[in-house]
This record gives sequence, C-alpha cells and structure tokens, in this order.
Amino acid sequence: MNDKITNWTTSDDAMIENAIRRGASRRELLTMMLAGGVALSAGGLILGRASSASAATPKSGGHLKAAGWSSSTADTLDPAKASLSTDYVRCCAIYNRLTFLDKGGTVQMELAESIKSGDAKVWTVKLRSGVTFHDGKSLSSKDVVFSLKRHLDPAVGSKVNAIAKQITDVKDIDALTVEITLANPNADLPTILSQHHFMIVQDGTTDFSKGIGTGAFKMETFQPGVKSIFTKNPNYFKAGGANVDSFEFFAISDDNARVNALLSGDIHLAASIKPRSMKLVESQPGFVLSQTTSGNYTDLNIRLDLAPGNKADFAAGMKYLINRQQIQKSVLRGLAEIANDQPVSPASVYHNAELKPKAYDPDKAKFHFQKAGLLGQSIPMITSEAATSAVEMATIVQQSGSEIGMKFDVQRVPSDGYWSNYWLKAPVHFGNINPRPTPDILFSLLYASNAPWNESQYKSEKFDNMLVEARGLLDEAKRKEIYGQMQVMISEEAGTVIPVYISNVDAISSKLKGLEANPLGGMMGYAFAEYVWLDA
Amino acid sequence: MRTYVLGLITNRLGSSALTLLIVSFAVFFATAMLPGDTATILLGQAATPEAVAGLRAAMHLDEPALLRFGRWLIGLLQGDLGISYVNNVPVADLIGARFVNTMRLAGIVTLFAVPLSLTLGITAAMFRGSVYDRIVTIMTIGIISVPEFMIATSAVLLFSVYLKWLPALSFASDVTSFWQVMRIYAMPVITLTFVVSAQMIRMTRAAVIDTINTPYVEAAILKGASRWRAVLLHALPNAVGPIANAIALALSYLVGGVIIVETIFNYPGVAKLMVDGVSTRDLPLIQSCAIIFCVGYLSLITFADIVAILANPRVR
Amino acid sequence: MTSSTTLPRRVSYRFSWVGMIGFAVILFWAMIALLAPHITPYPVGEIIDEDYFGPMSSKLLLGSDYLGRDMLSRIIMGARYTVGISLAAVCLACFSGAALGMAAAVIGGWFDTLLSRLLDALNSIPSKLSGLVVAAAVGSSLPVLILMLAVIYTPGAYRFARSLAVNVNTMDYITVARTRGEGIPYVVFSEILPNITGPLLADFGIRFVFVVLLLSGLSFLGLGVQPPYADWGALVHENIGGLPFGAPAVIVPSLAIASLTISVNLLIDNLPKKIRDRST
Amino acid sequence: MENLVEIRDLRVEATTDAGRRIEIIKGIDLDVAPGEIVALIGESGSGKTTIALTIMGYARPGCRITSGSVTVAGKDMVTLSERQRAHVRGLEVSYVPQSAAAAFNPSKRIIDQVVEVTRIHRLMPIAQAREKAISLFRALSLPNPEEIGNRYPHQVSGGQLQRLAAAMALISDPKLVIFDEPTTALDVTTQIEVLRAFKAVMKKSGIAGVYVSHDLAVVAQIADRIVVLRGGDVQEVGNTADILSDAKHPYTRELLSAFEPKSRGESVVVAAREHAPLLKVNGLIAGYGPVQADGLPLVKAVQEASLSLQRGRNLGIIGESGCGKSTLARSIAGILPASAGQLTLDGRELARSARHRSREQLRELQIVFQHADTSLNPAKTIEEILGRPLKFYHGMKGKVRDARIDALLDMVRLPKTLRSRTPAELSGGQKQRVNFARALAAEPKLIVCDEITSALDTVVAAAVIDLLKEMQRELSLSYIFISHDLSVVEAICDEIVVMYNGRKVEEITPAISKVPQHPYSKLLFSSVPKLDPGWLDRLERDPELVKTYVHG
Repeated sequence: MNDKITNWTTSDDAMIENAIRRGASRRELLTMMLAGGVALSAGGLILGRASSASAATPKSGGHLKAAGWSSSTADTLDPAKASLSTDYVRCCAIYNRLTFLDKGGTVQMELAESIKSGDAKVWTVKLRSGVTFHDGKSLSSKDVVFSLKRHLDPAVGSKVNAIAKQITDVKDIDALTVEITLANPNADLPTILSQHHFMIVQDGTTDFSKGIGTGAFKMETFQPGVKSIFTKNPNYFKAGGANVDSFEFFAISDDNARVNALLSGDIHLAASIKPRSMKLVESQPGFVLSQTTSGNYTDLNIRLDLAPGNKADFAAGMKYLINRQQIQKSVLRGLAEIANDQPVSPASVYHNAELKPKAYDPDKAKFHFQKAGLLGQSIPMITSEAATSAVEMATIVQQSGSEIGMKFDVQRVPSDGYWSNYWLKAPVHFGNINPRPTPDILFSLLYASNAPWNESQYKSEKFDNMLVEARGLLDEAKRKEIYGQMQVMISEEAGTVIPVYISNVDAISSKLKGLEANPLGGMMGYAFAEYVWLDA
Repeated sequence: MRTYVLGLITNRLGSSALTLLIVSFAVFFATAMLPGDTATILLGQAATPEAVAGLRAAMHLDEPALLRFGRWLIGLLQGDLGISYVNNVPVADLIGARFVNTMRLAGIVTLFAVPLSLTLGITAAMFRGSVYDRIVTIMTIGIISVPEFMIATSAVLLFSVYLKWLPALSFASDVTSFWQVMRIYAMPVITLTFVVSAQMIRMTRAAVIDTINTPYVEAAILKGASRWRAVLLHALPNAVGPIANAIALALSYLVGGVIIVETIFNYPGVAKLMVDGVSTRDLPLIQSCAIIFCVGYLSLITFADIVAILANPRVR
Repeated sequence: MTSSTTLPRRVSYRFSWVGMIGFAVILFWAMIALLAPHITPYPVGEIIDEDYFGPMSSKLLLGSDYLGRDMLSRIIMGARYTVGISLAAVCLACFSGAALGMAAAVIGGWFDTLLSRLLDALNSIPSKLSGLVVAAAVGSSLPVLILMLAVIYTPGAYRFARSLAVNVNTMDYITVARTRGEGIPYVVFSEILPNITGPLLADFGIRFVFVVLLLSGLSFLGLGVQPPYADWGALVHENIGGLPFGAPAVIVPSLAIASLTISVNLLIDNLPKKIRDRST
Repeated sequence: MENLVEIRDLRVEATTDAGRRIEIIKGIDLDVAPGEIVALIGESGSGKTTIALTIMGYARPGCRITSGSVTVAGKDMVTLSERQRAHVRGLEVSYVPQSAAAAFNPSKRIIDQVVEVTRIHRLMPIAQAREKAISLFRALSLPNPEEIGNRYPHQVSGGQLQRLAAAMALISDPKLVIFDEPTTALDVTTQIEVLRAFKAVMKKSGIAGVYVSHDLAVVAQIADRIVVLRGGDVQEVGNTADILSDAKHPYTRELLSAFEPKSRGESVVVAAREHAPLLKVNGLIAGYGPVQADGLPLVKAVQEASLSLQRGRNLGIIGESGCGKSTLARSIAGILPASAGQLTLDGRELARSARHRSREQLRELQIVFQHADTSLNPAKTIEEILGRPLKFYHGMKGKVRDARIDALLDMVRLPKTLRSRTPAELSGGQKQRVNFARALAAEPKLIVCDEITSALDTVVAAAVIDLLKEMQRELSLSYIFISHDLSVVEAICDEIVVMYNGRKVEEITPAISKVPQHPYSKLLFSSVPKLDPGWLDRLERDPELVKTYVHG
C-alpha cells in the first residue's frame, strides 16, 4: 500500500499496529489517528495493513470473487483491444507479459528472461524456456513477434497503436530470442512492454474468445458483460502458481451496489470505490481499504488555441483558482495527493519534488482574469462523470469563480460518447489520464507538439527536443534532470490544470490477503488474482 | 367466438408489424443521431483518425448505415437478429440467456405481484371508504413515490448487509435448489413487486368499484348473496378487462424497464444489454433489444385485450 | 371537517380535509420553488462542512451532503427543478396527449389508426432507455429534459384521453353538435373536453408522479439538471451512500419526493367536488 | 288474516352531495296480504322503488332507513343483521328489476344466474334447480325453455330477459315478489305477453306481489290494490277498480287524465294547397356494416322507405324497437348517411351526409333525441347549450343572445332561473324541454323528434306534447314524430307511418280513417293497454299473428 500520507511517519505506523495488537477499540484508533493529523478517511488503510501483517503465509485453495466497476458486451479477451479494468484483470489472469512492474515501480522479467540493448534502439529479448500455453503448446519467439506486430495493424484496433508505432521491426532470431528494432532510441522499452496491452498471445490467434494464454489461470466461462470464471492453471511456469483454486470476476457498475455486495459477503473485493462510500466500509468490521496512488489524474484542460485559453492569463488564473486542498479533502476525502499541474506523479522516480503546487489564491486568479479581460464573462466548462470526480471539481471551480465574479457555465454531459465528442475538443473541459509507467510515454502522448492527445494544444519546440534527447539517454541522472525541467515547463506553460493525483481505493474483505499496491493501477495493477490468497 | 379472436389476432399482427417497423426506424434514426460509432467508442481515448478508419474497415462499418440497417431488417424477416458489431457474436447468442433471465425475473415477480395486487385492490374496493381501504390507498401511493433505486438499495442494506439473510447480487446461473432460487430472487422480486404493484392495485380497485355499482351486483345482493359472493362472482368477472390491461402495462415494464434493478443486483437481463448496446453503438443489438421490448409490449397488450374479450360474452 | 365555499351562481364545492392537506403541501413546495434563490441559507455549490453526510445541526439544518454542502439549500433549489421540470413535462405530455387522443377519437379512421400505432411504438420502448439515448444524442439541457419526459409520457396520456373521448363521442350531444355543422376543434375542446376533465386531471396527477420518479430514475443513469443544481431524485442518488448512517442528505430528499407525489395523489383523489343538489 | 308485509311509519333518509340529509320517505304505512298484488304508483322521485326495496331490508347506497318497521312474515327487516337479511332475500322475498338487461350479469350464463338463489340458500341440488328453472321458463311461456338458459344475457331479447328475471325471482318459491317497473322497457306487443305470464304464475302459486310502476294502465291489469305515491308520501290507497273509477285525490285524477285520448285537432296550416312538400324521401335505404358489392350496407335497417311531408303538418312513424324508425330518422338528419335514395327539403336536394349539407340546410332541419340525459352536454350550463346554436346559426352575441335565451326558456315554459344550471340539476321533463328549446333556437322548418317522450312519466310526457303543439301553432313548424307509443303519435300527427322490419307497412291518416288495415298495424294498435282492469283478460289476439310479429 502506498504510504505517502502527510505528517505520518513509520513510527506512527508502528504505534497503530501495536495498538491493534493490544486490542484497542476502533474509536480509540480513530482518535489516535486524528491526533496524528491524518485525515479521518485514511483510517481504514492503516487498519488494513495492521491486520494483514499478522498473517503473511499464503494459503492455498478457495474461490475468489471480485467485482470491477464497468463491463459491457464490448468485454474482450484480446489484450490489444482491452480498454476497461475488467479486461485488464481478465488478461492478467490468463496471459503474461514479457515484463511487469513490481510494487516499487521497478521492471521485473516475466516471460522474458532478459531484455538488453546497447543503443536503446535495437533490443534483444531472451524468452524463458519451458513456458506452455493452456492448450499445451510451448511459448516460442514466433508468438512474441505475432503479439507485438498486431499492434501495428489498424484493423486490430489496438489501444497502444500510438506507442507501438515506434517499433519498426520485430524478428525471431531463434526459438527463444526476439529482436525488436525501434525507430528512435528509447530506453524505456522494458517498461513499455509491461503495459497490459502487450500481453503475449499465441501466434496466429484470431478468435480470442477462448483465452488461450500462458497465465496463472485458465478461462472457464467468459460471458461478455456478465462474468468470467477462471480455474487455476496447474502447469503455470511460476513456482506454485496461483493460490486460489478458482477466480470469478464481474463488474457492478453502481458504486453503492458494489460496496454492498462486499459488505454482504458476496464478493471479496470491490474495486475502485468512491470516497463517499468509505465511511460505510469503515463502519463495518472485517473490511479494509486498499489505496494505490499510481498517477491517475483528472485534469481541467484549457485549449491554448481557442478562446478563452488563447489569452495567456486565463490558464494561469485557473491554476490559482482551483482549490486543490478542497478537492483533496472534500471531493476525494483525502484519497489524493495535491499535484502541481504536471503528469508525473510522486509514485514515479522521475517526479520533480522541487516543483511546488500553486496555492489557492483567488486574488491572483482575479488579477490574471482581469489582465486577460475575461473577468465577469461566462465561460462554458464541459464536465462528465466519465472523468473521475470531474463534476465535483467543476462545481468547486464554479463556486470559487462566483466569489471573484467569474461565471463558469458548467455543462455536465453524458459519459456515453464523452471521449470521442468533448475530450480534446471543447475549449474548457475535463480529462482523465490513466497512469503510464514512464514520463516519456506521458509526454509523447500528451504534451509533444504532435502528441495524439495534446489536451491543451501545447506546442513547444524546446520541449519536443528535450523529449527526444531524454528518450535515448541511458544515463539515469541526466534523464531525471531533463524530465524535471520538462515538468516545470508543463506546469507553467501548458493549459492543463492537474489539481491532484487520485488514489485508487479498492475495498476488500479482511479474508483476502496478500494484496499489494502497484503503480500500474488498482487491484495490484489488475494482476491480483495470481498473488492473493483467501484466509478462511 | 373463436373466429372473432382469431380475427382480432390477425388484425393485431398486422398492426403490430406496422408498429414494429415504426419502432425499428425510430431506433435506427435515434442511433444514427448518437455521436460516434462502434469504432470510435471501442477505441475510446485511443481513437486516432487512422486507428478509427482501420477498425471501421475491419468491422465493415464503412458501409452506409442505411444499407446495414436494411440488411439487418431483411435478416430479421428470416429470423436472424444479425451479428453484434462489437464482438462478432450473433446477437441471438448474446440475447438468448439474458432473455431467459429477464423472462424468469418477470415471471417470478408476476407470480407474486399480481395475486398481491388483485387481493389488495379487490378487498380495498369491497371495503371502500373503510380504514382498511384508506390504509391500502395511502400505502400504495407511498410506495409509488419512492424511487426504485432507493427501494432496492434499502433492501440490500437491510437484508444483505445488516441481517445477512440474502445475497446482495442476483446471478441467475449456478442455482440448484428451489431454496437458492428463492434467496437469489428475493430482493429483486421484492423491489419490483413494490414498483409494479401500486399501479395495479389502484387500477384493480377502480375497476372493481365501477362494477360494484352496477344493477347486477345489486341484484345479486337482493338474491341473498353475501358481499364476498357478490364481489367475487358478479363484480370481478366484469372488471377483468381493465384489470388485465393494467396488469399488461405493469408487466411490460418488467420486460424492458428494469434497468435499475438489473444494475443494482447485477442481474444479467436484456435491459442492461440494450444499455450496453447503446453505449457501444451496436446497431444490431440495439435494434434486436428494441424489437424484443416492442414485441413484449404488444403481445401483452393484445393478450390483455383477448382476456377482456373472453371475459365478456357480449363482444366475443 | 368539511369546508364548503360558496361561489356565485349557487354552485358550491365540497373539499375534503385530506385533499386540503395535499393542496397545502403542494402549495408549500410551489412557494419554495418560486422563492428558492432568495431563501437558501448558503450557495448551493459551496462546501461548508469539513465532514460529509453530516447530521442536522443548528448551522446546517438538514445536515451536509457527500461533499459537505448544505443540504437545506440544495433541497430548496432542488424543489425548483423537480417541481418545475415535472410540471412542465407533465403539462406538455397531458396537453398534447389529450388533444391528440380526443382528435383521434373524433376523427377516427386512418388518422386514428396511424396515430395510435405511432404512439404505441413510442410507448413500447422502455422510458429509461429512450431517456438514455436522447441524452446521449443531444445532451441533457433543461429543455431537452422537459421535452424528453413529455414525449415519453404523451402516449400514455393519449391512450387514456382517447379511450375516454371514444365513450363521450358516442353521446347524442356530440351528434347534435356535428349535425349542427360544428368543426373538429369545437367538438374536441368545447363538447368533449369539459366532460373528461375530471379523469384527465386524475391522469395528470398520476403522470406527474411518474415523471417525478422517472426524473429520479434518470439521475441514476447520470442524466439530469446541470451542476451545482440537482433535482431531488439526483440528490437522493448522489447521497445514497449516506443511507446506512441515516444521513439526512438521503432521507430528506426522499421525503420531499414522497411528500410531493403523495400530496398530488391525495389532491387528485379528493378534488373539490361540485355539489349538485337539486333540492337546495 | 295476518298480513304478509306490514310497513309502519317508515322513514328513509338520503344524503346529498353536500352531505345534507333529506327525508325521501316520510313515514308511510303499507300492508300486503298473502297472495295479494299491491301496486305502487307514482312518477320518478316519488319513492316507490325505495319503499319496495325496504321490504328486502335494502337501502341503496347513500340511503338509510331511519325509523319505522318493515315486518315481513313476522321478521322486522329494519332491525335484522345483514346476515339475517341475506337469509330472507331471494328466499322469502325476491326481486324483479326494472331492467333485466342491466340486472343480469353480462359475463355469466343465464341458467347459472337463475339457479344461483338455490345455491346461496342451499335449497336443492343443482340438477333439480335446473329442472325447476326450465319448468318455470315453460310456465312463463319462454321459447325453447330447455336451451334458453344456456345463453348469455345479451343473446336473448328484452322481453325474454324480463321473464327470465321473473323465473330467477320465482325459483325459490318466495312468499312475495317485488316487481320494479318490469315492463317499462318493453314494446307494447311484448308487454302483453310478459304481463300475462307474470299474472298466470302469480295467481297459480298464490304469491303476493308488490308492483312498482308509473303506468296506470299496466297496473290496472295486474294489481289488486293501488297505492298512489308522491314525494315520499302516500296520496291515496284503494282497490284497483275504485281508484280507476272513483279517484279521490287530485293527483290521482291528474294521473288518470293523462290517459284520456287526445285528438290531433285541426291542422293549422293550409294543408290543402298543393305546394311542393317540405320534405320528400324517396326510396331511402340505410343500414350498418361493411358496404357490399351493390353499394349497400350489409345490415339494411331501412329498406326503400319513401314518404313526404307537407309544410305545417306532422308525420308520425311508429313501430317496435328494431323496426328501423330511428335509423330512418338519423338518415333524414344525415347522421347516418343513406346508402340510396333521395332527400328533398323545401324543394332542394339534401346531401345524404350532414357533413355535405349547407349550414342553412342543417339549420332548417333539426333533430331532438330521446334521451335528454345524453343529448345535453352535462358539462355545460343551459345558457351555453341554448346560446351555441344562436351564435352558430345567427351570429347572436351579448345582450341579444341573452334576451333570446330568455325567450326560448319562456317558450318551453321553463323559468329563467334555470339558465345557469347544468342539465344534471334539472328533472327529466325540464331536460327534454331544454333539448327541444335548443332545436327551436335554430329556427328550423322541420324538427325530427326521436322518441322524445319515451323516457318521461305519463303526466310529464303529456305536457311536453302540449308544448309541441303550441310551438307548432306559433312557429309554423313541421314535426316528424318517431315513437313506439301509439297514443303519443295519435295525439299530434296528421299522418302515421307504421314500420316493421325496416319497411313501411302502412300509412294511415287518422283524420280520414282511424282503422289500420295491415295485420301488423292492427296488432300494434290493439296492444296499447287500456285503463280497464279487465282489458288484459278479455284481449284476444290471433296466435298466428302474434307468432309472426311478436319476438319479445
């Protein structure tokens, strides 16, 4: 679990854990935590850790049931098309990647034994031997070549087509060796390959409904939009394989219903619950909250090429007008970290801690709006449930604005179709960006002049050059420095207001053990099924 | 008499075909108005123009929509619901199990709600103006005024979270015993019974009161019949028409209107499927669901009319 | 407890106390809706409370919502939307439904058939789904919301009005009017309408309740008025997480909906009756 | 001899819409001896049905017996519990309703309803009850007694239903049967048969009866004693013969005088002048159902009817229900467009459908319907009802129209105070006057009157007829008068057309010849009851004729 809580030290942790072992009541604990200056909502997290600390040996067996938050007939077992958390969970259960990220964000090898490159341009991947697919066939380099090349074919509809484009060639050198050639040097390739879309499927697969992979679970039932049931793969290449015998996963889209299902004991894990549900989970014994801050954020995008964003001071004013504290405290109930208007979160080693977030300052904001000549005008602001907490954020900005004479015409539009119709298009709108493992991916997708998702139409030649330079660097210190500067540039120059990094909170039954945080997202980077166990 | 009913059915089939066609076109134009298509929706944030074009071509979405719709219509006439755009599965397969679920839930709710509503409605009418009648009337209005999701959530909290008597989710599969079925269906059934009964109770009460004030009920009382006998044997058979109509309308709600219950209890029914279809712009799926709802509605209404006719010797 | 008011022309009305209570509650909410912007203690969007789902207190009379906003203010403003939207929608639906229904009954023939089939088709699509599609297609602004609700409830009003009008249409006084040479509009509005206003009003009331409920149902699907405002149904839904704690944030808007819909029903069930008393 | 029924100081209260209580039966006494038939006579609102129902311990919703006693065979129905009353109802006292068509449950077979009494009171096994029912059917001269019970109420005619209702009342061998206007809804020719059947069965079994009616002539045929009621009070009681010949009470005499035959009197307008007729109908065919290949409807209610009417003269059309007389009226008015034939009004061709007639033509030909209840819009005031044609045809507004409305009300002898009332607040006679005044408002040349007196009490009907005559004198109108009641038609018409089965069978001019020639006309004319207690017993009808023409 992520430990970045203000004013909270390891010694505090120890005190609480001791208190629990002594048998302190919940109320005492809460008092203790309040005294420690922690937001009340964080209580459950610490409780969770303390109880899980007492039983650390995995147990085998049981039927794991977990619920995500969205699923539809578009559910797929094709990793390239995977778009929702439920897809990721399924893919993680039945497939493997060449690499994966551990809880510290470090690249670990999975199907690959090693990934090496001398120039960050041509990479050699050595595969593990003795890995078999669920149908008994052995994993070979041909499968890897097929799996990677798929993303380049537009007909596949791969979600990572934009990133995969830098791969110019994939060749099988021998049965267990693959050579990947990139258009330009990129030192992050091993991290890129840890993304869920780069799961390895069998060579020539066109029908993905069977879910043949190398993963810890075999697909038993897959009903799109209904549920999936998996059974443990006895021939899994990792020692011991999964702890649970079987695993059932589905989605409950209504937040309340998901929490209630957990509380009634129908499921062991309710993924991604809203902050407002925390009180309920905390009030019930036998449940804990698992928090992951992985760099997901909802941002207010001001297009710099359209009115009112084309007046330089408007974006600057908005950065002062957005009340980050209030968003952190009231909207997200402390399950967030205040951000400094740039996409690299503190979870990343490249995070520039020197760059401080702007404080809420209506007077400064007013000054900027006045300078832009926009004070008193009505500015349409598009928001949607599609972007986490964007509606609440919009109302907070609206309220702050009304206090200095800015009128924001908040227009909540349906989630349905939001990404294709409003996102990137409206002059002032909200977006939501999922965590990406490297600054390079974030910058090239979001801030490079030719970025496909340049939310604020930020254009800077200097920035583009720095991006290319950092990408090819194998010197970590130098890279970190360049990325640090780029973060400052985004924070000051781009039109994206990033108020907070939002933590993902999964509510789990205390029977579920072994769940850890992962920078790739909630539910242990969606791969929890393989690692967790059920304590009877 | 039989010929009359047959005539009515054929007549209704004709007008139903017209209605279905209207629905089909309405749905087509509504869907066409929706922003984006399956390809852009599936790609979501990853929808770059070339990716969209590629996927569109791969899914044959580059043909004109009207042409695809026409082809679907022709297929429908041959009993083929088409292939889902989203995952290339025949729509019939997608709908199949879920349709069974929807019908099962609707059936169980009917089993509870209809006798309950009839009993309450008839007795309230019999004791019109009494304390009992007032209580029933106020209760039905009270229930009708609570939002569905509020009833459902309260029920879950009470029975699943606090009392732990019933599961919070209602999966239709893996049920083996009757007891399990009861447990699993208990809460959606309670919720929906609340939702659909109120109107049925009201209509039943009104219809029975209408017939209670007729000379033939008075004549029955003057024959020495008890109040029960006069109401059950004389008033009720003549109130069947309007009651059947009210029941049909309530039940048609159970076919397509239970999206909230399906969502909260995670029950895989057709309504949620159609919502999925809409959110992915899966035209064949949307069309098929709409047709199912429409057929359900029309057959219920027709059935109610036939019941009314059979109950009334004058028109048969 | 029967009050009778004497009106000119010796027409007197009898209004039961149950109906009066209903009327009083409706009037109360109507006043609240009208005066809303002037009587909210806090701005609707302002976060007042550090905590969320706060209890009733002297500072926040009805507690706070899931963000810590003042519930009283939100409910007062919500009255505006719930009462306003529902009323506008139901008026539109009942007016157009009744007008079309009566016209269909009087004109008959292919006009009747085609209109009936068309509205049947509209009726057969579940209301929440059509709401979803419309909102996805054209967004959810106030006029769209009102129009959509009106269209959804027109077929029901049509069916009802038509069946009533068909009965009235067989009456001799309609024949008299038509042999006098009267046109359709006169027959519909002057001869038929006055005779079915009672049942139409009752239908209006029930439909009003349905609209209020559908509006709250739509909030479950994420449709509704624009923030920071919210109708009561949306208030219930956004705060439903407070239900386990009995938070006023979820209880009070539910009660508000119930009080309004129950009152409308009580009123229409106990409308003032005109007293026809020959021997007075 | 001990009386079967003894009513003492009976008072019944009704609650009005306003919640006010008014006494509708004001302390009456009444005795019925075993086997005796007592008639309760009075106009609507006199309380006759209310009294009859108290004998069963029953008061209609909104009514309440406040005091007095109703003793039936020693039991006071007023003080019995509801359960005990139910035991008397159907068993000791049974009831034959005014309209059997309404009192039979439309959704159940007749036989089941007839034997229901025996099931309720557990009198006999079902099979035996059915047999008894069939024997009663036979005794009441119902056709096809074995089978008729298996039909549904709508499948048998009104006269048969009325007799079936009697069978239902008689199956439990009651001591007393209450008849509530049992023949009012029947045609005269049918009425004879029903009355005869009733009388025979009652006399044979020695059953007592209470016969509620407004028709003295009918009552005269069946009752031993007559009680005259008005406004909830007994006016006069006496043996039938005494009442008819020697009525003491002025109200009774008024009732009797309504039966005196009235002649048409002199034709006012110059009938002799051979002007073109006002209305000419030539070969009119009209009906219902889908149009056949020959362009005519499937069911032809009127076949080839031709008639002509001179200005200022009146034409009566008589015949029994279903003979097509109303259809003919509606075709003339253009409500039901004729399928064939020509219509000429005042020398100008009339379009078959009212829709295609000019406003002037519509104004000149007005129609007045039988039921004032359904022909006056209940939602409008009298003022609005009368004002509309004034505005529509004559464009009158404001004071002019108001004055004209007052004049019209005055013409039909209604007080001006009725202007602001709605039809529901008027009595039946008043409504019919308004109905007529509305036709007058158009200032027509011809008024088609469709059974306008049928729903009215005798005295009221007579007054309406007088009004019509008066109007004719003042406004030089012509009437087409459609009725099943011969006496009414005779009282006002210059020519009488007898219709049977859609065809005109005979045209009689009373002034020239009062004697009908056609056998059907003869039967019809002879069936009108006379104020003579022995008339029914003496009446002889040709059984062949009856078989051919009477279907009741």
